[in-house]
Amino acid sequence: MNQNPLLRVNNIEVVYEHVILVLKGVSLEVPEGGLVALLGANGAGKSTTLKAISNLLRAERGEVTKGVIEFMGNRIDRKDAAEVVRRGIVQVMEGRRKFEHLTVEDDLLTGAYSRRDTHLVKKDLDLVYSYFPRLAERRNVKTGYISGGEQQMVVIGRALMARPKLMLLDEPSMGLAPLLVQEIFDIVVRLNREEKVAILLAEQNAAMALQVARYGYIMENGRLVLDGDADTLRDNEDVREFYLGLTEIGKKSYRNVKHYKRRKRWLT
Amino acid sequence: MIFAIEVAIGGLLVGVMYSLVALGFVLIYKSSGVFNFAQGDMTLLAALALVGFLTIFPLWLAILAALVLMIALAIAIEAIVLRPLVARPPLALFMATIGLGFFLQGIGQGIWGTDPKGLDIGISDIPFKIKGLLISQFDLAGGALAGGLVFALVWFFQKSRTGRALRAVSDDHEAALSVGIPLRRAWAISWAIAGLVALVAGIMWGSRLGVQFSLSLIALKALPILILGGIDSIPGAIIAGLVVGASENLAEVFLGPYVGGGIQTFFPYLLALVVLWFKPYGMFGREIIERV
Amino acid sequence: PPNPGQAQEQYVPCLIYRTGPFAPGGSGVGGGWEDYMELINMKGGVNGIKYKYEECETAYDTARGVECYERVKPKNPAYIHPMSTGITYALLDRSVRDKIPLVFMGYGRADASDGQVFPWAFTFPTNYWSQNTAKIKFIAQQMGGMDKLKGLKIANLHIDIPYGQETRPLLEKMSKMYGFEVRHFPVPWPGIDQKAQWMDIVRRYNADWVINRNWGVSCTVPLREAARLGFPRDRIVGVWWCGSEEDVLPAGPAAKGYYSANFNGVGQDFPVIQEIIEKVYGAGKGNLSITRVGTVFYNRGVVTGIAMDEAIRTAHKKFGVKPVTGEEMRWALENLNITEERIKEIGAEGLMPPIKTSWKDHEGGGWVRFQQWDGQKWVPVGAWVAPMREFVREEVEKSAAKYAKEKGITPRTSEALK
Amino acid sequence: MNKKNGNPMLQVEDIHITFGILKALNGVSLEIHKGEILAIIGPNGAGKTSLVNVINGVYHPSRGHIFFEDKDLTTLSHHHIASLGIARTFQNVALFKGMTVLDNIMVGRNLKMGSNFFSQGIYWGFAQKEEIRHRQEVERVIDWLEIEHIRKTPAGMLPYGLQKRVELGRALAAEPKLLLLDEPMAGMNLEEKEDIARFILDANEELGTTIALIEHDMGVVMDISDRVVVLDYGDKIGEGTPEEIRNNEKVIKAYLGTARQK
Amino acid sequence: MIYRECGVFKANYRADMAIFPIPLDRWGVIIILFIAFVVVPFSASDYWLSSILIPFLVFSLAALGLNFLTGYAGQLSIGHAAFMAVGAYISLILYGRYEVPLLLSLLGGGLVTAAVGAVFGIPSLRIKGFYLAVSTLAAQFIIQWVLTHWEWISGGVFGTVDTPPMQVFGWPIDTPVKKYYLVLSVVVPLTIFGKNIVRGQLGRAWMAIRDMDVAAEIIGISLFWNKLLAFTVSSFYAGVAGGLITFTYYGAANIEAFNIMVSFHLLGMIIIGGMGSVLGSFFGGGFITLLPIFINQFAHAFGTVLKTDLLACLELILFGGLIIFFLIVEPYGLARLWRTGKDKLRLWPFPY
Ligand SMILES: Nc1ncnc2c1ncn2[C@@H]1O[C@H](COP(=O)(O)OP(=O)(O)OP(=O)(O)O)[C@@H](O)[C@H]1O
Ligand SMILES: Nc1ncnc2c1ncn2[C@@H]1O[C@H](COP(=O)(O)OP(=O)(O)OP(=O)(O)O)[C@@H](O)[C@H]1O
Ligand SMILES: [Mg+2]
Ligand SMILES: [Mg+2]
Repeated sequence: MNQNPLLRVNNIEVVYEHVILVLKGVSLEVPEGGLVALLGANGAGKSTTLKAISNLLRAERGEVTKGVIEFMGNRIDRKDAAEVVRRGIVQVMEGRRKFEHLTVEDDLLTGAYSRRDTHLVKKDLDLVYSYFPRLAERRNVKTGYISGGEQQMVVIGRALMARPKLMLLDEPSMGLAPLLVQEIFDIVVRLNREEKVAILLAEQNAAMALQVARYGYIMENGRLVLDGDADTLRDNEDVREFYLGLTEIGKKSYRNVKHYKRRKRWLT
Repeated sequence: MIFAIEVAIGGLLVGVMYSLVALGFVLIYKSSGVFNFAQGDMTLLAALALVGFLTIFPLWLAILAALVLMIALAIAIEAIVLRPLVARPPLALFMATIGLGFFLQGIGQGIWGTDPKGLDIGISDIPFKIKGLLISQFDLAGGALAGGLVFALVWFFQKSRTGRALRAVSDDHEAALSVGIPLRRAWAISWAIAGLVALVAGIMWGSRLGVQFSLSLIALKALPILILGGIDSIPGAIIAGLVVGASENLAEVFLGPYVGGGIQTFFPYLLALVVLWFKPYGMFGREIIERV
Repeated sequence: PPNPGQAQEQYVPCLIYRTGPFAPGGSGVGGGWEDYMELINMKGGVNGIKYKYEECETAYDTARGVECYERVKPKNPAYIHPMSTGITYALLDRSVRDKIPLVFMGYGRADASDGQVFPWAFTFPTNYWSQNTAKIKFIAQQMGGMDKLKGLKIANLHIDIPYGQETRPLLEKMSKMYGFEVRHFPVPWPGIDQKAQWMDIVRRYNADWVINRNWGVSCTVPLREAARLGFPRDRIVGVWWCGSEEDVLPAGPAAKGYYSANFNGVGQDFPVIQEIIEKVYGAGKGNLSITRVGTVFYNRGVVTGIAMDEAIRTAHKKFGVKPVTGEEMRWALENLNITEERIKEIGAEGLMPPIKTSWKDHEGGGWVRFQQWDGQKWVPVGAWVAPMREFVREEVEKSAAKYAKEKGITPRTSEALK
Repeated sequence: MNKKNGNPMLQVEDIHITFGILKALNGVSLEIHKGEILAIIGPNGAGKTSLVNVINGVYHPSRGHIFFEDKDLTTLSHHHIASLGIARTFQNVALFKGMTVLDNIMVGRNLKMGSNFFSQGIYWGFAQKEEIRHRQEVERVIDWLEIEHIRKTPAGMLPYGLQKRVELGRALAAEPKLLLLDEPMAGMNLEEKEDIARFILDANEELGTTIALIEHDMGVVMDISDRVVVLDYGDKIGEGTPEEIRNNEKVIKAYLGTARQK
Repeated sequence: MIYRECGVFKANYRADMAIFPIPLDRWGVIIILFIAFVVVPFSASDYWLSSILIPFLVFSLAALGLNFLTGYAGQLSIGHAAFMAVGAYISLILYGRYEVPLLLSLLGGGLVTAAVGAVFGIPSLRIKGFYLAVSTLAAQFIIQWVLTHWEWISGGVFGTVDTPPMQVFGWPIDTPVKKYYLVLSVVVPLTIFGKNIVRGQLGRAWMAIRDMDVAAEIIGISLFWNKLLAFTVSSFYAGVAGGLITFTYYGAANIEAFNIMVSFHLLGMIIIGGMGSVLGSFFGGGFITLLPIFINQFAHAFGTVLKTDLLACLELILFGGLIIFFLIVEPYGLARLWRTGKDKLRLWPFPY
């Protein structure tokens, strides 16, 4: 990609609990204002990659043992997670990590914790409510009690409250109703276009992800196996079959999937 | 009847003094989810330090110095104990605080010795009579202090930005990290506040019992208050303190003679069990949210 | 025959507790005891044999106490002071099997004063039951005669563990004998809060006298509570474990006037204490901080040292000068006779009562002394008080017989051990 | 493929649940027929999970009744309901994180096991035979779900998708009559969804398990379900075959949306 | 490769489900048992037998009991020493006053304790987590109170029950070696029994409750029975341990030997040793009972440099410090450390 990316991940290795090697040399870049998708099967290491960038790894007893992560030209792989947020990277973790005893509104407000411009916080809160009207209705309920999808809205909204330069989204569409999935992706695109927030998106919904992203990486087993422009990827035969569910004859039905296994070509 | 009232009032006042210790537990639990068994030992250490400083400084300076020490301790605990144990099972942290307790006992007694020391902060403990009831200035001071602390702390947790951040930390510290809340500072702050509370409790109890090892045992009296009021409720600590104080004394005086006495230690636990049966998170504790 | 080339040593293990809630007692008594041995060493040892004393920290914990005992056992100690009631119980059997005399001065079980059932246990110079009879006598004295006991209301405020409960039956018996009334007020461990008990004692029961049978912080609390309720402190008399400087100082002015029992003198005004200060502390070999020399617990330790030292001398007389074994020590402890003259010689006049034991009587006198806190220091009150010997002895034998039955022991009938 | 019908296995009658002022379920009734796959869909917060929770006794309705094979479930305790043959999976994976995958699935068979305490402790005779017998059953499930390689891994260490699969295994191990699946495919990629779809269909076709399924992926719902029920903020707004639902105006407005339909 | 699992193929599930599926483990256990039963009694000194090994084994047994409750079933208890006390008093009373044979007295003590434990387990049906933990202190205080106030138990003024000389099947148990054998022959079978329990249906049910009780119940595990059973089994072990330690170590049942500190120590054992691990209970039992002793002996080396009262404080500092240290090194306990070590050996020389 270009010479001066916003984020550069260079050949990192990640080890959990000092023994479990999960990422085996991952390199990727997110350009200024870019929207990059990261695809891969379960357990491929997408979340781990995102956590390596935001440095939430340490809280899970993982560490980057090799390689470099740079953000706006500075190394951040040794920085404290809070410091990384202050520099403008916010991650939306998978698994709906809400603060269950906080009300929806308080939860959203924690997102603004490291912001200096406190007077603008109120405005952003309204913005989030306009994105997710359902949350406005439930603003005084503890997030532990709201439905799964509502929780997902809270954590995304919370990340927005931080006004990041780069947002790491880990499966934002998970568990959301189709209508809302569309909305979330619309919001992502809007953020990216209008607010110039760069986005790194780990998604299972490959079809959606490749529709909005401009560039994509595909990950298997802790390695990047394929990358390219979204269009190129969409035309890749394996991607079409394994990620988009399209075969030569068109979309196949779940009912007709047989127990056959065709090996992905990049997996050897 | 007047006797019963007297017993009850005496109990209420002593209950508030226990609440001071219970508050320390609540603070740390509320803000980092750690059940700090070293709270009693922190109380002891604070009192020991204060008495130590009193030999060289005037009272106000000694209190200040002891406070500085407690803050330094909080920072050290964060760096040495909590940080390496981040995201560990709560029980490991609980055990670490038991270890910390031994450690602080050793340090405190090693530096300042094991013999009991008197501590006089100049508030009279001799009661005066109001309408036939004995009330001591000391108890009133204790009550006022506890009340003041509770108001300040409730405000801090519910209204301030840092307070909200601390509550977030206790729910999910990884998620708190992800929104940029610096865990280290959060923990250091909450332990420092708990250190402050320990100092207050240490002063009050130290001047009553003398500064000696047994101060650390007051924690045992604070525990039933804790579960009765709710492990994470600041007002709960005070209210339960009142309930426990009054009821255990009434029980000992009016029930004790029938069963052979000596029941005031476990009576609060029985009371707490009854209440917990109906409200499993104490009178004011927040419930554990279990949604499936 | 003693080997002249090799210095001979008498090994003495000190089970001690220097930390925890009762540390003042453990470190105080232990320190005084060790200092006395140090003094003897500096003066050339017991008949030329030097003490080799060694501490083992029990932390007042029974399990650790037993471990200490087992650890020092191979080094052939001539005797053991368990220094805690819990540990005493755990060691009673072992000491019999291992033939090591167990000496518990002023704690442990009172009925062990009966040498017929407890050949290896020694309770001199006195035990809790003797103490309580002396206390009643003392109260009577203060009131102006034994007949004044009639109708008196005595509150027995005791820590609610076996140690505290132990004297209840005895007091009840005496109340029948002398016509006073006694009520027990148990204080649950750790006894930080005794508001209910005190309200009851003062407001409802209207006690005339209070017996303060506590331990550690629970000794101090009653003084505060009494002051708050306006109960006169000179109507409280404490057990000897509630009668140290450490017990009253934290209570501040509230402690003034409070009485307690003791079986040793207080202060530094004894020649032997002066000698310790001069020689031992002068040479920097003291085992405690000098400020504590002369305190109740410290002096109790010195008395311990003297008594044990005298016993070793007694053994030397019978078995020759050499390191004494447990069995020899047992004989000596049973034939101990520390007279007034000897006490004067040692420079401990007033510091300790005379002790004379026999194979039957392991208590050896049972003298108790009372003292009063004048706000600054403990002041002895009156002379040494003799307990109600016969009464106590009767109780001791009854209780020991019950123990013998439970344990399947046949009490011995002569000095000889079977 | 029209074996379904017959009398309803489960009847939900006029269920009401409120949380504070919120009416999570407002008089919902539906039926599940023996042998069918029923999909429950609806916007987030519509009350789908709450409905499942009512069925297996986590929430007790303020009004209404639930009958399973003509037995009233409304007042029974959770584990009693389970013992009638209703198993489920959870929206937010509820595996036993500290236990291995094998143990997790073995727990699923708990209701089927019954050796007594002492023979378990001595591990001789009946207890041993029983353990081995159940282990064989569990291994069948493991084989079938293709999770042999993680058999001895603690469940908490698995990636999300695999956890969901293990959870399905745990539910299947109980050999339930009725299986309630709460978003079994959330967070999976296409390939894995295909796998799970296959497992669901197999369970339904080969074992005859009746299945109720909450899912947001319309592709899956349309393809594998026999009937669809649509909830919208406490109310049932639609019911019918996938075809009917796809064209139901109300459903499109509340849930499906129109744009970007593939 | 020294320690390996691969290459060892299990022909059937029966083999895979044996108590020690890996041959090397099996051999390890056999060797340990051989050492325990044959080598130790003939080589260890009385000191080692009676004040290191016996307390170590018995406290490990008590810790194992607590581990069932806390480590497996997830019910935190900090009143467990009181259950040991119940076992101690009851078994001594049975043996001393009613002349029940020794082993049966131990069993009886265990059973009575189990019943008491079940009663104190009732709150766990409603109360959870640290609330439950603190409530279990009620057991500590109430039992302590009952034992000292009920004269039938304490037997009068000293609050203590003494034992007559011990014998099993007519053999006097009077030397440390014999006591050691007595302990061993109770601890080993109970440990095997416990291991079988926790790896079977009951153990799985407990762990399920520990990890997520709502889900466990929905799956069909009765919280009521399993929690109460956890309390019962756990207090049974505590009761037997209490009786055993009193018979072989303390000599007389005295409440002070089972104070609240002992409860904390038991909890410390399973946390340091490893929650939910049978082996961990033994590691933890060793750590907490022996560490102070070793520290004390080690500190004595400094006896000449440091003042004695500082030494005692130094012990506390070291003890506390080491607890924290080990938790930091391995928050899941020594047993996990052990396993990681084994894993490394197994995979050596390829660390990943
Ligand atoms: N805390 C941890 N300790 C040990 N291993 C871990 C830990 N977290 C993740 N792993 C392992 O790392 C690998 C990658 O996990 P990761 O969560 O990054 O995958 P993912 O691509 O995000 O998968 P998914 O799509 O399921 O979210 C998995 O095999 C997982 O088991
Ligand atoms: N225990 C509870 N306390 C308070 N409110 C609750 C509780 N359980 C559910 N709710 C509320 O009830 C509504 C329905 O929740 P439910 O979980 O059933 O939704 P859902 O249809 O499963 O949504 P999703 O698709 O997002 O999972 C939500 O608004 C939720 O906030
Ligand atoms: Mg992931
Ligand atoms: Mg749901």
